[in-house]
Amino acid sequence: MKFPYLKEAVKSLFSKPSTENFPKEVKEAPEGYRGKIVFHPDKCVNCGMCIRVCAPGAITRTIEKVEDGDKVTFQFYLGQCTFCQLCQDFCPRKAIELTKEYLMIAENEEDLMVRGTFIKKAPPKPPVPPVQPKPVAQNDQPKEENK
Amino acid sequence: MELLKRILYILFYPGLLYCFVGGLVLAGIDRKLLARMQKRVGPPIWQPFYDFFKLLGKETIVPRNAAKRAFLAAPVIGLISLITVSLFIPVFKFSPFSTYADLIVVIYLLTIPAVALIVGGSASGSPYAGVGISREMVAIISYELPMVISLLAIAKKVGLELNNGIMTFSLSQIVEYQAQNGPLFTKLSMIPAFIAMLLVIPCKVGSLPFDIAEAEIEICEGPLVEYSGAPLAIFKLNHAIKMLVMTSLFVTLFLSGSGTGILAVDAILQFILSIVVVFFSITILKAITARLRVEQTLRFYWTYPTALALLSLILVYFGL
Amino acid sequence: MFEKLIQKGLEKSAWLYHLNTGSCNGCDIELVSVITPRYDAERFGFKIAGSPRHADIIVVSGPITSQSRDRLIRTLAQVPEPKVVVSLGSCPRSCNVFNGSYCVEGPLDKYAPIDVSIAGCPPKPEAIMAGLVRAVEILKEKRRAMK
Amino acid sequence: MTQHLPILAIITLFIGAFIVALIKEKNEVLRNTVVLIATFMSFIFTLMMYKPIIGEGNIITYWMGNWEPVQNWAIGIGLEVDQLSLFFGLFISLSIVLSALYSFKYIEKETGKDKYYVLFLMMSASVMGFIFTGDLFNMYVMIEIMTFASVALTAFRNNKPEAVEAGFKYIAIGSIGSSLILLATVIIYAQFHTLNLAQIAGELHNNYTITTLFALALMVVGYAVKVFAVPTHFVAPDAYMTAPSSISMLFSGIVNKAAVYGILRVLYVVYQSMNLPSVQFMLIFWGTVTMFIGVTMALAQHDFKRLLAFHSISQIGYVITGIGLATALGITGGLYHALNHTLFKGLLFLCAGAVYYATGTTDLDKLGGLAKRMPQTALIFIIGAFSISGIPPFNGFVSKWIIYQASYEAGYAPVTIIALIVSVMTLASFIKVAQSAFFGQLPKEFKNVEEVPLSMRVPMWIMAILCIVGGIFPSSFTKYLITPAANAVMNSAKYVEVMMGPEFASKFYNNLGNAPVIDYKLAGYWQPIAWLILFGILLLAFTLVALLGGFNPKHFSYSDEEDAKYDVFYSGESAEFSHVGGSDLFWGLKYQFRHYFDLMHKIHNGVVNDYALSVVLTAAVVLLYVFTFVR
Repeated sequence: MKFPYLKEAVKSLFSKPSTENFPKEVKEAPEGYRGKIVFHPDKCVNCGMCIRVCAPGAITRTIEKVEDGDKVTFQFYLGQCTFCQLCQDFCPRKAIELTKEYLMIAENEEDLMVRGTFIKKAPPKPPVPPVQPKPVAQNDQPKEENK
Repeated sequence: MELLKRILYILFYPGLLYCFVGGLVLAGIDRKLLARMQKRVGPPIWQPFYDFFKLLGKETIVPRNAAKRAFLAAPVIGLISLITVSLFIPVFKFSPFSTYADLIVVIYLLTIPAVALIVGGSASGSPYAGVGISREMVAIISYELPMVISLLAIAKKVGLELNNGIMTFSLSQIVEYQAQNGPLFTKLSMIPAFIAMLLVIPCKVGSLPFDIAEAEIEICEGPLVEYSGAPLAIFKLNHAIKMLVMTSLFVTLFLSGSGTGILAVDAILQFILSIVVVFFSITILKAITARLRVEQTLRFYWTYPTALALLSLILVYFGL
Repeated sequence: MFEKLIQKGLEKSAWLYHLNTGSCNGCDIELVSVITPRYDAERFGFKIAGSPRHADIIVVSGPITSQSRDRLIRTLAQVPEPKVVVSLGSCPRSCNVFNGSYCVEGPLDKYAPIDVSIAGCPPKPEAIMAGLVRAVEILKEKRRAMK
Repeated sequence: MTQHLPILAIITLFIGAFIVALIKEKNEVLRNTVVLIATFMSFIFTLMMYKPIIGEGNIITYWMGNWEPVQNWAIGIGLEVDQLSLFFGLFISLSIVLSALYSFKYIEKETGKDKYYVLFLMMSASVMGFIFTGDLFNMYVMIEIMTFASVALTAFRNNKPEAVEAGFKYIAIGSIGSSLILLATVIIYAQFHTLNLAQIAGELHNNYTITTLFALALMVVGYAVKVFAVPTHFVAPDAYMTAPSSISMLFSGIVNKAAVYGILRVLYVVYQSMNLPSVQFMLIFWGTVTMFIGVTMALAQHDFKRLLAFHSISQIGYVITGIGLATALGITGGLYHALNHTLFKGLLFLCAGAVYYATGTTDLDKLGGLAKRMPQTALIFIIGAFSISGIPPFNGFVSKWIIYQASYEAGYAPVTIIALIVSVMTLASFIKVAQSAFFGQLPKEFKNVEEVPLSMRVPMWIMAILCIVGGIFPSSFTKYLITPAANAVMNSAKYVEVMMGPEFASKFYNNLGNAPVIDYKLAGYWQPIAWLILFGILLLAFTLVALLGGFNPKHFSYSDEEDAKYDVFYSGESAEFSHVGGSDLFWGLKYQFRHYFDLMHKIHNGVVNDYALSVVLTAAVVLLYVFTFVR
């Protein structure tokens, strides 16, 4: 009369349970865990690669004209993100980083938004006004006739 | 004075309070032991109290095509009859109302909670409950046979000595017999009945390997599917008290003796023995087996435990 | 008389009902892993209940597909008060990558107010447990409001 | 005056039948009153006999046309009512009155109502006659009238083909049974040249010859056909199912009780063969087989009345086992169960009639959710179902419990085990009826089903209350009704003594008049009143705690309009009609015993010649048994 698992059951009755006591010590996520997104606005160059490459379209960008360029705010909506880390890989400036932070609990949508704004300076005005090109000289005409 | 003692018995020791507290504590211990056997921490021992009071706070929804009165009366009837049964079970020579009922009556009173669950489930009008009832009834038929045979064996065994040959169904005589010559399970002819009865308890209580009537996954808690709030709290309480009553009946039948005579010590001893019996009969099975199908339960109960019980009946007739 | 005990009960024993509205089962197996020995939500009193009538917290996972839409509404209506709706993962929050598909009927808050949303795709079991603990507080507030 | 009570009790019913035949269709109210007066008068006369017979303990004898026996030779027909026949007479006349009251409204929709009442009164008169008579041939005549009246009543609804078919089957098998009884009567008459039971009992006192044993065997099989014991039970389900419910209540209430009385009277008083172990074993074996096959067949049925019919067979198995034990406790249990069976089986048949009256069908697969529309019938059904399956506070429990104790004390452990399992299966089949007919979901066509009129509910309530009272005061029932009857059965010398004059019996019996004292501790352990007081106190305590805890039922949220919250949980689907009932219950049991059920299905094939063959085979087997074993 073979009783499966009876030995293990009784043995584990007297051994320490293998439960982590979660609330007291929060275990670190393993290496390379794709958790909460952190956005470094200063590195971003507003190239839009992340928007193009984000499958669920969780990243939105709003640009508004400011006197010395345009104020760009990137908004990562964690509620829509699938944490695939593509944005981090494709960002040329490594501005997006998925941390190991996994406790993302929110009661309203606002807490799930990760925003970063920066001002992208417009290109500086050239010190010298650009040279006007001379009026077309005579020797140009004949070149066109014998083409 | 006698009446006051009787009221005290009814309301406190073997009656309302003891059943409520004892039943829920026993259920808590059972859940804790099960968790420990699965290497997890498991809920605190008084978790069933939390469940009970949370359910009391919930809203009670009565479905539209339920027969309202039967739907709401069923849990209360089950609870009250369970508590009356626990009044009749003697505790080591102390039995407040033992002259009013004996073995057959106790066994039949124990069918009332099962029938209350069935009537409650069928009154809720849900198809899941319908399937749950049919399974519950087949479970009752399956465990009734071995239980009845082992009880007849005990009755004959005790009757041969005390009742000049004719069998006796009186529980106090069974306890007295064990007081004279040791608990029944030490007798050779009683060991098969002991094992058969041990196997009957999980199905009677409806614990895991045989909880086909209240299978959470397949038929969403069977007869209890439409219950919420206070009636559901009472049904969960019934489940716990049934565990307490069945194990203390088992202790009285097989493990009792003269006891220490002081009521409090006897009560605690009986409770501890019930915990041991719960561990061996319900928790171990819950930890290592999966749920059986309905006709497998019937086949199981009508072969192994019935054969064991018949063996002990024959041994008793041979006067062992 | 039992009010204090009921509050304690609600805190210490909330029963979950898992409602899968078309999820990719990533969140479902994470939810089930919450009750395994390693994470063991049962020590906080969480138990998966078989029928919505027994549930306090309804855990919805998956974008609301058109098939599961009216079933979702009907099952949510059948849960007795006080009840809490928890969205598991990004899909119920914002239909994640399935946004805009012909058979997805939009995020969960079109049909029921989401009390707690647990981000992550799939969220880690610890995140789910933290979310559930948060949901239990909301449950108690709802009970006080109901009184 | 007490001298003429027995004949008055019988004649009022016959005169009632005659008057109703005269009234015909002309005046309905007059006919109903005549029927009511006739049945009520017969009940009153039986009640009036209670004081002299059970009160003072003597036996009323009445010689037709006062042809007293001359030189110890009984010429005329004698009526003799002792405690046993009065015990049967009491609950039989009561159920006749209740059935008459019930059928006024129940038969209203049928045609040919006056024929119904004539046959009704003829059948009840013949049963009363059979109970009170002390003459062998008169018993045969009464059995004959009863059989023909019940055959005609079975086929009362002649617009339904299965009713006519059942009537034909019943007359075929019934007449075989009656002819067996007639043959036995003729043989006994040829042997002893008298038809008076007492005189035959005197001469038969332990001098059995082969011919008297032959007569005994035929008589027993004849009455077994009337009582529908197992091998001869095939006709009963068809007859009960198609007869109007008020009549099938009488079938299971009084017709098979009369046959049980017949067996008791013949085996016990006339042949005094009860204390022969071989006869006891035959009856116990027959009763146990009847019990088991009756209930297993009932589990497989999915028509309400057919299921009840099979249950009557299985409960009669209990009664026969109880009587077969021939110990004091056994006979008490058997008689008490006969009384209880008439009460709760009559109640259940009336419930089936109410369901038929309200919905027009008794097919469990079509019914559902009637408790919401017919709450009182549902409650009455629950009381009936609980008392038949032996749940403690009701009367079924007490009598079954006595039979268990008696059979176990008498050393028949397997019989006790089978009896307990049969009782659980009875509970199972009534849970099946409750779920498929009364609870569950209400089909659309029964949306506006109404509760049955009051005149049908009154008899149902009376029987329900009797069921409860029978369960709560078992000791008073036994003291005033059943123990005297059991004494009368155990001590047949007094029966002979009173009938045939003072010194006739002393020639044959050495111990006259002292019945073995019945030492049974019936309710030694089980006082239902104490249990109910406990139950009441606990209920009070529970409601007190609940109310203190701020719990009041008005908080229950319940509403009738279309709102998903109050629909039944279908795991999300819209709550369309899906009622679990009828034949899709107890799959586990049916699957596990599928070979047994297939065999039973093959045996019950509805062919009359097979039924007749089974009756003849039983007669052969019983004859063989009686010749070899009974000495």
